Amino acid sequence: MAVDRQAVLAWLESLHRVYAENRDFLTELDSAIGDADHGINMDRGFSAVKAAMDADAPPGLGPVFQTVANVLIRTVGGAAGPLYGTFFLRAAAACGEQPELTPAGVVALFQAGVEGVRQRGKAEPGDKTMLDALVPAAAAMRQELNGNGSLEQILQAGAAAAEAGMLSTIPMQARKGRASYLGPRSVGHQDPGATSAWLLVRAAAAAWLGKTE
Amino acid sequence: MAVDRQAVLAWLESLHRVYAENRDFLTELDSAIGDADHGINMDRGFSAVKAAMDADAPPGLGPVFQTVANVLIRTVGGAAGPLYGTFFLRAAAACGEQPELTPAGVVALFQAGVEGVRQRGKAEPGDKTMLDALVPAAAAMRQELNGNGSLEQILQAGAAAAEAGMLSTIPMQARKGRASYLGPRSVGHQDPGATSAWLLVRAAAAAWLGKTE
Amino acid sequence: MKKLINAPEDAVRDSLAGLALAHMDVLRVFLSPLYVVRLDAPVQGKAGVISGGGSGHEPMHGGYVGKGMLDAACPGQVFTSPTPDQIEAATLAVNGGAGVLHIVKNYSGDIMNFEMAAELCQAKGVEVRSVVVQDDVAVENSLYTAGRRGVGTTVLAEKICGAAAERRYDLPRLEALCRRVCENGRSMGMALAPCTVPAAGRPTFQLGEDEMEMGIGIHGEPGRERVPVMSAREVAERLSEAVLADLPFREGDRVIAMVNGMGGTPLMELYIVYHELARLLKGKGIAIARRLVGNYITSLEMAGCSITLLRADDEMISLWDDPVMTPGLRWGV
Amino acid sequence: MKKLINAPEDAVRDSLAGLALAHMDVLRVFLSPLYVVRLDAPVQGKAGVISGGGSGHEPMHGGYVGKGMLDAACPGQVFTSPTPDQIEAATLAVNGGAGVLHIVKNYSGDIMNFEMAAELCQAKGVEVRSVVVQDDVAVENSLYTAGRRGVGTTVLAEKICGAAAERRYDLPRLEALCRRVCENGRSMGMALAPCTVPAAGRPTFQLGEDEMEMGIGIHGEPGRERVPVMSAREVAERLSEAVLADLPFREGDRVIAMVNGMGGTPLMELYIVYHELARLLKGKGIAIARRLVGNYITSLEMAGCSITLLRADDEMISLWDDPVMTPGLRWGV
Ligand SMILES: Nc1ncnc2c1ncn2[C@@H]1O[C@H](COP(=O)(O)OP(=O)(O)O)[C@@H](O)[C@H]1O
Ligand SMILES: Nc1ncnc2c1ncn2[C@@H]1O[C@H](COP(=O)(O)OP(=O)(O)O)[C@@H](O)[C@H]1O
Ligand SMILES: [Mg+2]
Ligand SMILES: [Mg+2]
Ligand SMILES: [Mg+2]
Ligand SMILES: [Mg+2]
Repeated sequence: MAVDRQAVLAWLESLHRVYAENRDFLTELDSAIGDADHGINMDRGFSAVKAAMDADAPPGLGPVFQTVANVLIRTVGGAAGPLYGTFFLRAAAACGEQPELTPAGVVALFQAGVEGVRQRGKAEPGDKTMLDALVPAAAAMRQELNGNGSLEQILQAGAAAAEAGMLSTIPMQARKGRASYLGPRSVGHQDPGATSAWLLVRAAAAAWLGKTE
Repeated sequence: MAVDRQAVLAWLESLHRVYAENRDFLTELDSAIGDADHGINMDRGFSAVKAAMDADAPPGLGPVFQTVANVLIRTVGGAAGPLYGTFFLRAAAACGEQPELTPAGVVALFQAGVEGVRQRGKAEPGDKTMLDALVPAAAAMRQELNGNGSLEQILQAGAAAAEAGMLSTIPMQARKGRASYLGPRSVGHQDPGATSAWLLVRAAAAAWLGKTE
Repeated sequence: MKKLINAPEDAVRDSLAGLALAHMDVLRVFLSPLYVVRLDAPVQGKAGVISGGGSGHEPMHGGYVGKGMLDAACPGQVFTSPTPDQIEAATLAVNGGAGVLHIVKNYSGDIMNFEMAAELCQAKGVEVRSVVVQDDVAVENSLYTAGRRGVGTTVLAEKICGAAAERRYDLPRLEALCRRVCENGRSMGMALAPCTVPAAGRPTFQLGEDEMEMGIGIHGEPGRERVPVMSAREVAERLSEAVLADLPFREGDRVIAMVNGMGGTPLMELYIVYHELARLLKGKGIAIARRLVGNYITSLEMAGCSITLLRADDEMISLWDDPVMTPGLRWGV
Repeated sequence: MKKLINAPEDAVRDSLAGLALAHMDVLRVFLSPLYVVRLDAPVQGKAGVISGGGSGHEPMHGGYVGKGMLDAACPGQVFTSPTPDQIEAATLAVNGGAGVLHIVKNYSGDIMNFEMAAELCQAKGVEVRSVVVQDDVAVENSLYTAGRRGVGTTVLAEKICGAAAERRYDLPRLEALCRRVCENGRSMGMALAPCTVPAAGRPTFQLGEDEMEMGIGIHGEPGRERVPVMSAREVAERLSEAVLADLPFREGDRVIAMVNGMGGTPLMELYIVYHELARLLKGKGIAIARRLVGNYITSLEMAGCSITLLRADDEMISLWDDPVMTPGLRWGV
């Protein structure tokens, strides 16, 4: 089983819906420890991605991700724009010329993307950011792959780890991003970026396992 | 029975209390059809009057009223300042050199004061202003006097007429003062100035008939 | 009530003390009686220009004292007109031998207090001319009412007449100019949220989450009409149409336009309203020669805006461009 | 949510369209990508000075574009930093051959977006230097956090560096000056009432009738501490003591002081706070050489204020006094 261009487009399409539906929820989370725009930012970005794909989706996987990156970088702004933009920039590079992704290709894509986020944001797991969802997700996927797990197992492990990672941000005190300005008052709130990151991984699992969200 | 300087000072003293107690009520009335300051203005003015009297009440009746006028003009501001200021200016003139007021003197004082208010404000009864309480009060006092009423009857007739006049402002549409800007929306509200005018007359009745308010 | 004050009864004085400290190169504040006066007053041979009124409309009037605008301002308590002794003292302080113009907003209280002051000054031999601003088209102008409120045109009249006095217009010419400005200026305002007079401690009116007041004044008083919340475009339309129809303004007119914030509305929104206004006027062939967008005549922290249009001739525009150096308006110096 | 807007998603653009119409003698607005640029940009041989950030802080930054201050500003969505393409386009538009200074407020998003833009510009051969403002003493400065927020000092840095660029400081000297300003500036803010991001439609936090937030930033975010409402005097004390202790400022220092309104607080209250601040500083032997009192770096309609103090040397004060002609700050011209 492999992830082809059609599946990638379905993922992007579903992300548009997911962020539209979770716009208020993410914004709500961001208003507790940030500036109340994360859901708005993600929704704006993935609406623009959808529009770009509807208008003219480039051929191949790499070019699709490259376009996603450019659109996100130009439309999201804030912290999430450069971070998710960089995720897809690295994803594009990881795809290279491949016409579709093997399970190993999927894991490589996520690992490259997550590494990009880490470099761009100079944060580490434990800082109460999207990395707390992304890093465990990529690690869990790698582990399933190493244990010869199926694409289904890989994706489900990734989504489960992302969810656990997201929940792990609740008791954390933020050390990066806007929430860090709150100091101890950031404790007890779920990080909006970790939440949007979980949605990203979960949507991939859903789209690529043929389930619609 | 006559009104001496002591009784006049008692009236002023009681006005200080009356306007302090009715500060919020008058301001409330003024916030419905005006700018929410009438109670504050009256309270500020009669606090200053009390302070001036406590510090150095001039001898005689005329000089006392003259001082009241000056203090009100300097401290009240708004529409009420010049109007009540003029009331007491004319009251001072009406007293002249008299050491105390006969019932006729009391009526003359109110009539002169009310006439001053009418000239200063260029309003007429029916315009929904303090004149709607003051003009009937002065007229009722004059009528009692003409019918040989006692000071008590004169003052009670004045207070009753002021109260009725005050209530008569409720259905009126304002044609003078701030409330007139509201046009038909001024209907259904009691005029704050008519209310403070009723308090003024009622306090005179109470103070000069030996009852405290 | 939440306000950055010490005590309600000290708010006006504390604020003027701050104004004085912040702008000691421009003005001075006298406390008893209370007035704000240009540092170099009286300017010999120059007619003085004075205004005043209740406080709570900042920067008006204290913030418009300085070279090229007001010689003095008389601040009353919040939303309460000043008293004759203040106005008299300010008039005497700025009289440079050429008399003094009183720019008075049309409120019973202001009219009566300025009138009493003018009588006192005239008795002391100082010539005083008074012009009453009554530009609020939300109020019906009728022989049987107190007439219209004075609102936004006041700011424009103070700037233009201040410049004219600086050019040494004599008092009758200054008075005539001021009347001309008042005759050609019209305003209307609206509110999204009320304000709270410090001493009263409660909002002056209540508005539902989806209501707004059209035709408010600048004293937190309710307007003429309560309507459902509208877009900035509709608000600009409603206000400007009432303003335009009243004079009436015509195709080919040139105007000085002001989009004024009531105190609690962000600048971002005022520029949105200005954008709509500019489009509307362009569509009608009316040229905006000069403009102000910002908080110029406010009503404490009220949320909302007003639009003022002044049909301006060359003289007014040239006077508008003259240098002005006050805390609230400054250019050319 | 009640706002004078047409639609939440159009607010920033509509407002900039209004800014452009109101100030066409000073600046121009490009729409795609979105940036505000000085009319006569690029000025040959002059280093460019650029800033930008989320919208909702008006007049910052678009209102500070003009002679003597910013060459361009990049406005993001409300409270959302601008994107690299905007910053790149603005940088290229103002490059007069002498490079461009980016004044960046310390927020993860701003830092990353400006960083990406600087890389893009440098790849095109335009020299870019970036200085990060991080002056908010409410935030602990630690190696283990994102550091302090950039707030009020940004306005002062933009004015001073804009003047220096006008005097033809070269880019390294400009950068060094900007760093010096940032190192010597400190701020802290508080809120009496929150604000509502148009697209979110709900207040960013809730405050009880007798509570206030100390140590807020400029994005409607909750502060560090919720405390009972205090008098203006206590607020000025709390804010200024935190600011003074941090640098620390010392007896004999000269400062440029700013009492800034968060958008929904009337000028009257800001002058009351300035009065308290001036008394406090006088008591400590610190001289206020120059000051600003008003709405300069706001947070939509939030009610509250911030205090910024910049320990200023002769050079900074002289640059401060240089002419500036922007919608938000104007003097000497
Ligand atoms: N340096 C960083 N590294 C990784 N993630 C970060 C960093 N800074 C912020 N984030 C993430 O970005 C999220 C906020 O995104 P968003 O609200 O769109 O941007 P902003 O904070 O600029 O308003 C945070 O919840 C956090 O997960
Ligand atoms: N021209 C007038 N003649 C008589 N009374 C007037 C006139 N104008 C206003 N008033 C009275 O003054 C009252 C308001 O006083 P106040 O609130 O103190 O002054 P302001 O209207 O200036 O705020 C009104 O309720 C009305 O009774
Ligand atoms: Mg955010
Ligand atoms: Mg009143
Ligand atoms: Mg009043
Ligand atoms: Mg943001």
